[in-house]
Amino acid sequence: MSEPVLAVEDLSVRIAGLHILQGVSFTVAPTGVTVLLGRNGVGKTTTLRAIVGLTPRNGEIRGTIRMGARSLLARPTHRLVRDGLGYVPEDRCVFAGLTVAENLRLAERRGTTPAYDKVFALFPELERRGRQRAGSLSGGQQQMLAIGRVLLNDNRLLLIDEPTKGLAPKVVTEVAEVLERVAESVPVLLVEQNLAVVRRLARDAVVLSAGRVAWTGDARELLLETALTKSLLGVGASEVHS
Amino acid sequence: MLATRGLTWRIGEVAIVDNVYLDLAPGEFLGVIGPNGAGKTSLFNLISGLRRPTDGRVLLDGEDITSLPPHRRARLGLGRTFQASSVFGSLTVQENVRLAVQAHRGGSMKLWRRAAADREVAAAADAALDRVGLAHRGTALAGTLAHGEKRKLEIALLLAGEPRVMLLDEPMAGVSAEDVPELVAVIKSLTGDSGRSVLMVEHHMDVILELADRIAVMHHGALLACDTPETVMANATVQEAYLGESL
Amino acid sequence: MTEVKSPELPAPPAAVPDELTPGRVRWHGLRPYLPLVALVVAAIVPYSTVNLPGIFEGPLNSPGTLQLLAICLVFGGLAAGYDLLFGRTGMLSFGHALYFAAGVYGTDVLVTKAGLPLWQAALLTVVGGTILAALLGAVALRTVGIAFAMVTLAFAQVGAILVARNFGGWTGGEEGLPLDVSGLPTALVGVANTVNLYWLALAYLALVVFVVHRVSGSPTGRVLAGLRDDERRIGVLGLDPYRFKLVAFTLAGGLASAGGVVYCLIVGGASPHVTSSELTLSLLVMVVLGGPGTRWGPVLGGILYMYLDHRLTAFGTSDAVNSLPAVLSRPLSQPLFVLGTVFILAVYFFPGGLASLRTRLTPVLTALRRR
Amino acid sequence: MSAVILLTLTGLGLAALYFLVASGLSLVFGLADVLNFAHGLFLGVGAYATWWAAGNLPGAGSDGFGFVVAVAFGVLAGALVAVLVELVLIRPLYSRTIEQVLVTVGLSLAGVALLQATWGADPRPFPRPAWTRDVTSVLGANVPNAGLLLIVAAVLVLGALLAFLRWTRYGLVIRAGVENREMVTALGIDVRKAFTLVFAIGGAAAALAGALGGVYFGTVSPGQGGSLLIFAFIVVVIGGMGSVVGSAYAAVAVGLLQQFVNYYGTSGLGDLCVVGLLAVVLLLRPQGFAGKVATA
Amino acid sequence: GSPQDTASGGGDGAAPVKVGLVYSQSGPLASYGKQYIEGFKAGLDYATKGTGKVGDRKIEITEADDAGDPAKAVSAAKDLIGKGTKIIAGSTSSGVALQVAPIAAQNKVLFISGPAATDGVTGANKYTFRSGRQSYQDVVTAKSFIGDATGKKVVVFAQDGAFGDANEAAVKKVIGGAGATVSSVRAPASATEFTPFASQIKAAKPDLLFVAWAGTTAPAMWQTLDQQGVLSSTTVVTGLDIRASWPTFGAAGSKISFLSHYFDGASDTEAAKAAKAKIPGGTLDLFHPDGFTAAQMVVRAVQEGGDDVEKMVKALEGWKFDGIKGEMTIRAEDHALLQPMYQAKLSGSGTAFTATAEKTLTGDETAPPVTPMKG
Ligand SMILES: Nc1ncnc2c1ncn2[C@@H]1O[C@H](COP(=O)(O)OP(=O)(O)OP(=O)(O)O)[C@@H](O)[C@H]1O
Ligand SMILES: Nc1ncnc2c1ncn2[C@@H]1O[C@H](COP(=O)(O)OP(=O)(O)OP(=O)(O)O)[C@@H](O)[C@H]1O
Ligand SMILES: [Mg+2]
Ligand SMILES: [Mg+2]
Repeated sequence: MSEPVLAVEDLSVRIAGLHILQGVSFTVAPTGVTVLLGRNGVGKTTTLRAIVGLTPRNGEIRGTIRMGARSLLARPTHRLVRDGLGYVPEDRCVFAGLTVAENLRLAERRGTTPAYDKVFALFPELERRGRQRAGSLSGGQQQMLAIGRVLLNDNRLLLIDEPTKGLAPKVVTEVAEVLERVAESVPVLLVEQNLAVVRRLARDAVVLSAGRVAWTGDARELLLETALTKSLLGVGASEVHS
Repeated sequence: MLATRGLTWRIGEVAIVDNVYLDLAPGEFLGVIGPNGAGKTSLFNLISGLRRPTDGRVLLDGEDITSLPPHRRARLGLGRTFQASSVFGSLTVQENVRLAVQAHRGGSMKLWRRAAADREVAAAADAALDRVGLAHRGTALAGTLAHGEKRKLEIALLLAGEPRVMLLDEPMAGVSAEDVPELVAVIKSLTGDSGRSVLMVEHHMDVILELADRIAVMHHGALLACDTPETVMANATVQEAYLGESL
Repeated sequence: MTEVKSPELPAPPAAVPDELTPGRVRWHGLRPYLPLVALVVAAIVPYSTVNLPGIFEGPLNSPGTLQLLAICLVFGGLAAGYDLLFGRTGMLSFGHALYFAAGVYGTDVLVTKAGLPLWQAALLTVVGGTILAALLGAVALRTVGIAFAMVTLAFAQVGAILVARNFGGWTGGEEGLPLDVSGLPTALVGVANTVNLYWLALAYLALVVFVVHRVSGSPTGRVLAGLRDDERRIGVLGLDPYRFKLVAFTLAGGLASAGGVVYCLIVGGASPHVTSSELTLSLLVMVVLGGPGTRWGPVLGGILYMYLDHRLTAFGTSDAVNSLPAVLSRPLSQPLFVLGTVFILAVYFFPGGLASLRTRLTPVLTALRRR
Repeated sequence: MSAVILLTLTGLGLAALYFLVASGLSLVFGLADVLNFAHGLFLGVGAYATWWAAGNLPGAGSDGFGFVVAVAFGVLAGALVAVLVELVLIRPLYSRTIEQVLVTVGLSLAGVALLQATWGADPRPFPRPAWTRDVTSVLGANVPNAGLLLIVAAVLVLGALLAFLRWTRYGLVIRAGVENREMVTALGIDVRKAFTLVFAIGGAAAALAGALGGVYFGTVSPGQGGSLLIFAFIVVVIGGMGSVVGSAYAAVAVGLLQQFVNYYGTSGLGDLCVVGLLAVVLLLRPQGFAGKVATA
Repeated sequence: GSPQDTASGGGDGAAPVKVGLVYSQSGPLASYGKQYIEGFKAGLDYATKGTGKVGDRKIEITEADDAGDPAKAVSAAKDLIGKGTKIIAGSTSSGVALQVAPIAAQNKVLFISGPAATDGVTGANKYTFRSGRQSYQDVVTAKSFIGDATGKKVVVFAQDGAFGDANEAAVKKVIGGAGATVSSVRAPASATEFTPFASQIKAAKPDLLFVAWAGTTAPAMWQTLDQQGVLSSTTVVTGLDIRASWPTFGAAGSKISFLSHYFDGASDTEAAKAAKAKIPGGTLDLFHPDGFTAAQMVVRAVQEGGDDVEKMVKALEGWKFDGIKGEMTIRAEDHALLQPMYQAKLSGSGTAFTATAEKTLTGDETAPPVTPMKG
């Protein structure tokens, strides 16, 4: 197996006195999708945010996060992103006061050609609604914008937090397809609750439980073993395959 | 119980909600589906009074409530949740629900009573929290809750108001798979024989299918169909425009 | 819901009102009585001849010291009342000075120009100030956020212009209007009776703190706290945001005009300083200095601010300052320079205001104790 | 007739002054979301720096090219102070809007006191080219040249600001940054630089207003900035928070209203009318002239 | 201790006499305050012949800053009175003077108001005196510029507020009373653009324009009056402010007829020479005489009255003395300070301006009418 693109080691995060992550370690393979699973509130989002350097001011981080040979901690977010770390946040965070086109323009990185064709091919809606204010987009449209924004540029690793949340089934399928295609060229660390999507995309899985890693390994293995799924994710295999 | 008559909301030339006629019988559970941007949330906004329609009326128990402000509608028994959780971030979870209970028990100005001393309010609030499984988070500040927990709190706030008509905007969005059945059970228990009616937007089809008596399909602001789940699911347009090929 | 941030000011750095956090650990049974103890101590201060050189000009019971303390106490109360708007309901009013000024000028004009006895003048003024707040609030509250701040500012500015215009010689324009004391109870007149003014100010402070405390702990207070976070949500829960905000606005306005009555007696007149928007700004400064949304923060902030405001003039001319090189002594002799600087430092180093000192110091103290 | 022309042109001059003061305020408020009470200080810095330069800086003077140099120095000083303020005081407080406002309040108190401590409270005669004291006859009305100068400067500043917002990415970055700083960094943009730049421009605009205000008033005093500031606030708000074009319209409305009411009405009515205009505009259209309707 | 304690003034002969000076050390009127205190120190030196003592009692001065805020002034006054001070002087601004005066009466201490020009201080109460001039005296001086007033048209241009009101009323009484028709143009003190007012004035075509304007907007106001041709079309009279403000008149300065309370060189009295020698810089200015006179009055009060305030009042009432400006009289009925006033011209350019006295009016010529004592 080749070198992992991202290695998280013994990551602990404390926010306002709460131990949210307690010694989390995992790696992200250089190809395919690694999925981060777990119940609400176990610390999935916190993990992603720690990786891109967005832990809140009153938070405390310990451990190491490495991309290749480079440590990511203590480097400002905008540098990490410019070096090819794409992040799609959980609440989409589109700029409500800006138009769709402005949102996209903002995401262009200096010195590269933005891949508008690719994005508009994936989400034609975005092209059509270029002049609409992003705040008035529907939830699903906002999600498309948030993903589209990141895909404008070449990335070395994508961090995507619950991309299918609130999307119509058809769009979920579309997004899953997009991610699948994206993952062919860029590794993705994905947080996802929709197990159908997980099943379709994931190669590796990391399961968090109460701020610790409960399981890591091959995603298919996790989803196939009923007992394992039941104990880690609290769902029966039937639901996984529904 | 709840009905809309030609409800329309335009921004400029575009009709976001287009001439919607909807009837919700007492005790009925109506699921609303439709592609992103179909106008589901906008419809909810019109019904709950956050937006004024450009045309059409909203009726509750046959009364025209189109021109009432949101709080008057709520007092008539119309409750809703928000697609993007909107809870009182600087209050504790408990206080959030107590506030909702208190709002329901009568919104008269009580400047001199001790709020904390009202045991009935506290008890009702705790009951609501218990029902959504958030009792253990009672003293946490609502603003620091994880996403899924906020969704549950939203529902607890709704429950506390004991509404007769409930508008649920994607209650399951972001809720972890494990908790979905639990939350479904909670929502199911809200209806049943209580005579409460529910209007729910949801993209999880299995949840809709499990709960809904009828399903309304919205597309481009208009009501495409409103029928039994079986009929709707068999509808070719719905298949094509909304469901797509399943994963 | 597709939601857009409206151009509103975000709610102030919120603190959970003490009153709404039941079951907080009480360190011992005494705690609920501490305010009472503080009140009693404050009430017997005038019997002490303790000299605090550097802090006050004279012994505690000297008229100069009592006068200063009285002014500080009034502003402590005023800040606490303003916090009902700002810290507890999240309404940023830039026109609170208007209601205070209405109290000051109302009393003064009614006593001096109309010749009413004090109690009648005071009563009329407070009622009038409250009604004024209710009327203007009813209009201003149709807006939110910055727009609300600006409308209230505009109303206050009209008040300031009217006072400056000196219509019919009623307000004395920029010269102000000295209070005619001939009809006043003798206990309130003369330097020897400063202590009575001090007690009056103390009573006012206690009243405001009590009212604000009760109101924030009441069901209505809970709604106000909710309004601070999400007004739309309050509406959907079935409560009329407008009504609740208007009540808070009116109540705060009434408390401010009562403060104006007391202040007028203490200072013995009215001057246009009290109508200025700077006064509202300093109220804001006081509340933030102390800690918005907390019970004691605004009170402490108000007291400290006024203390500095008055004492810094003496500090500026003290020998210690004068002996410094000109680069330092010149700015330091400007009270506003020192005050502004202290304030900036406070915003930095005590983000939660004075009230957060306790929580910030607790770990230090426990660490020390363990040694 | 000549009275109307005179009042209109002098009213426009006044409007230009209001706009110059308001433009920087509006920019900083609209983009960086900081209601900058220290704007009056920047104004004062610009005015005093120009005053100082005209007397002390080699090459600068009170006339001709020397005066341009002096004003340039003043503008530079204003920008520099603004940058310092942003770096040292505002930056550490990002996302804490209220605290930022409070720091600028503290700064306005301390800064004006500092100016006063250094140069005294009394107005000082302002160095200015002789022609700015004269009048130009327009259709029989004696229009002060200083007012005409202000009008020209205001138009130039308006054009420059619009160009900045339209043709550079900074406008976008900052508008987005105000909504969600974190997300802007997560797109790989160093949002801090953009904010510093906005402050620099705001400070420069204020300093220019200070210098030209000095020409207009003929004097410079520490409190001058503060007294103009309240009208600038009104202009910014009437114009719609942060819309530079809106501020321009509002400045014209306020300037003309004040001028005509003061002439045809009784004293002080002009100010009351302006305040009344503010209240009416806000009640009817809370987002101001040019503000967009927020969907809430 | 008891809460009603106030220190009683030291009774025995050799104890120092406490004098409290409450004036503006900071704030907008700081430079007036500075002149006042310089004048006071020079005056004290002059009146005590350099000893700083009256008899064998030292005069002990306590200074307090009011920053122009009456509330601070009242606090300072109460503090001083509480510590046994029997004489308070100062009050740079009218607001302060008006609010400290009642405090003095309530507590029966002597109050000598300073540069505050409001007429309201005169006759305020038995314990209140003034060491400066009052608005009315300004106006009477202004009247001297038009000679026979009958049938003349006079316009008052004043700012809104009490200062403007007082000036307008005084002009109506003094010049209007002498047969002129008086009208007024008023403007808000905060105005920044004066064209509308200048146009109004011009349209009125007055024979005499009396301008009562104080504050930092004055230069802009003068410039506008000049630009709109008001200054060249009529006689314009106004009060001459402190030296530092002279250059701000610019070209307008030489077109204005000034009435003056005082400027360097207006008088050549013994006291003026002594004061010139004593104050830093050696150039007298507008408010040096107010401080100087106050010190003279303090010394007189202590000499004659000792610690007895009633006696001090008696000693000052009707007192005639030679001050910087010449012969001064404290009128017994209402404590008005009758004093010479000056007509002046300003000449020069750039930053170098000189004022020259055209005419001196005696204290009697400028005497305000007697106001009944209020308390
Ligand atoms: N700023 C904060 N202050 C205090 N607690 C926080 C903060 N941010 C997160 N937490 C807490 O940390 C825990 C983990 O949060 P996180 O958002 O990482 O969960 P998650 O796994 O992403 O959950 P979900 O599936 O609901 O999105 C939660 O209990 C949350 O309340
Ligand atoms: N204020 C507005 N201005 C312009 N367009 C708007 C506005 N509000 C909503 N829209 C548009 O109206 C359409 C309906 O939006 P709505 O939020 O109701 O969709 P939805 O059905 O709830 O979608 P989702 O399932 O994604 O939440 C969308 O295309 C949206 O962009
Ligand atoms: Mg999450
Ligand atoms: Mg929706």
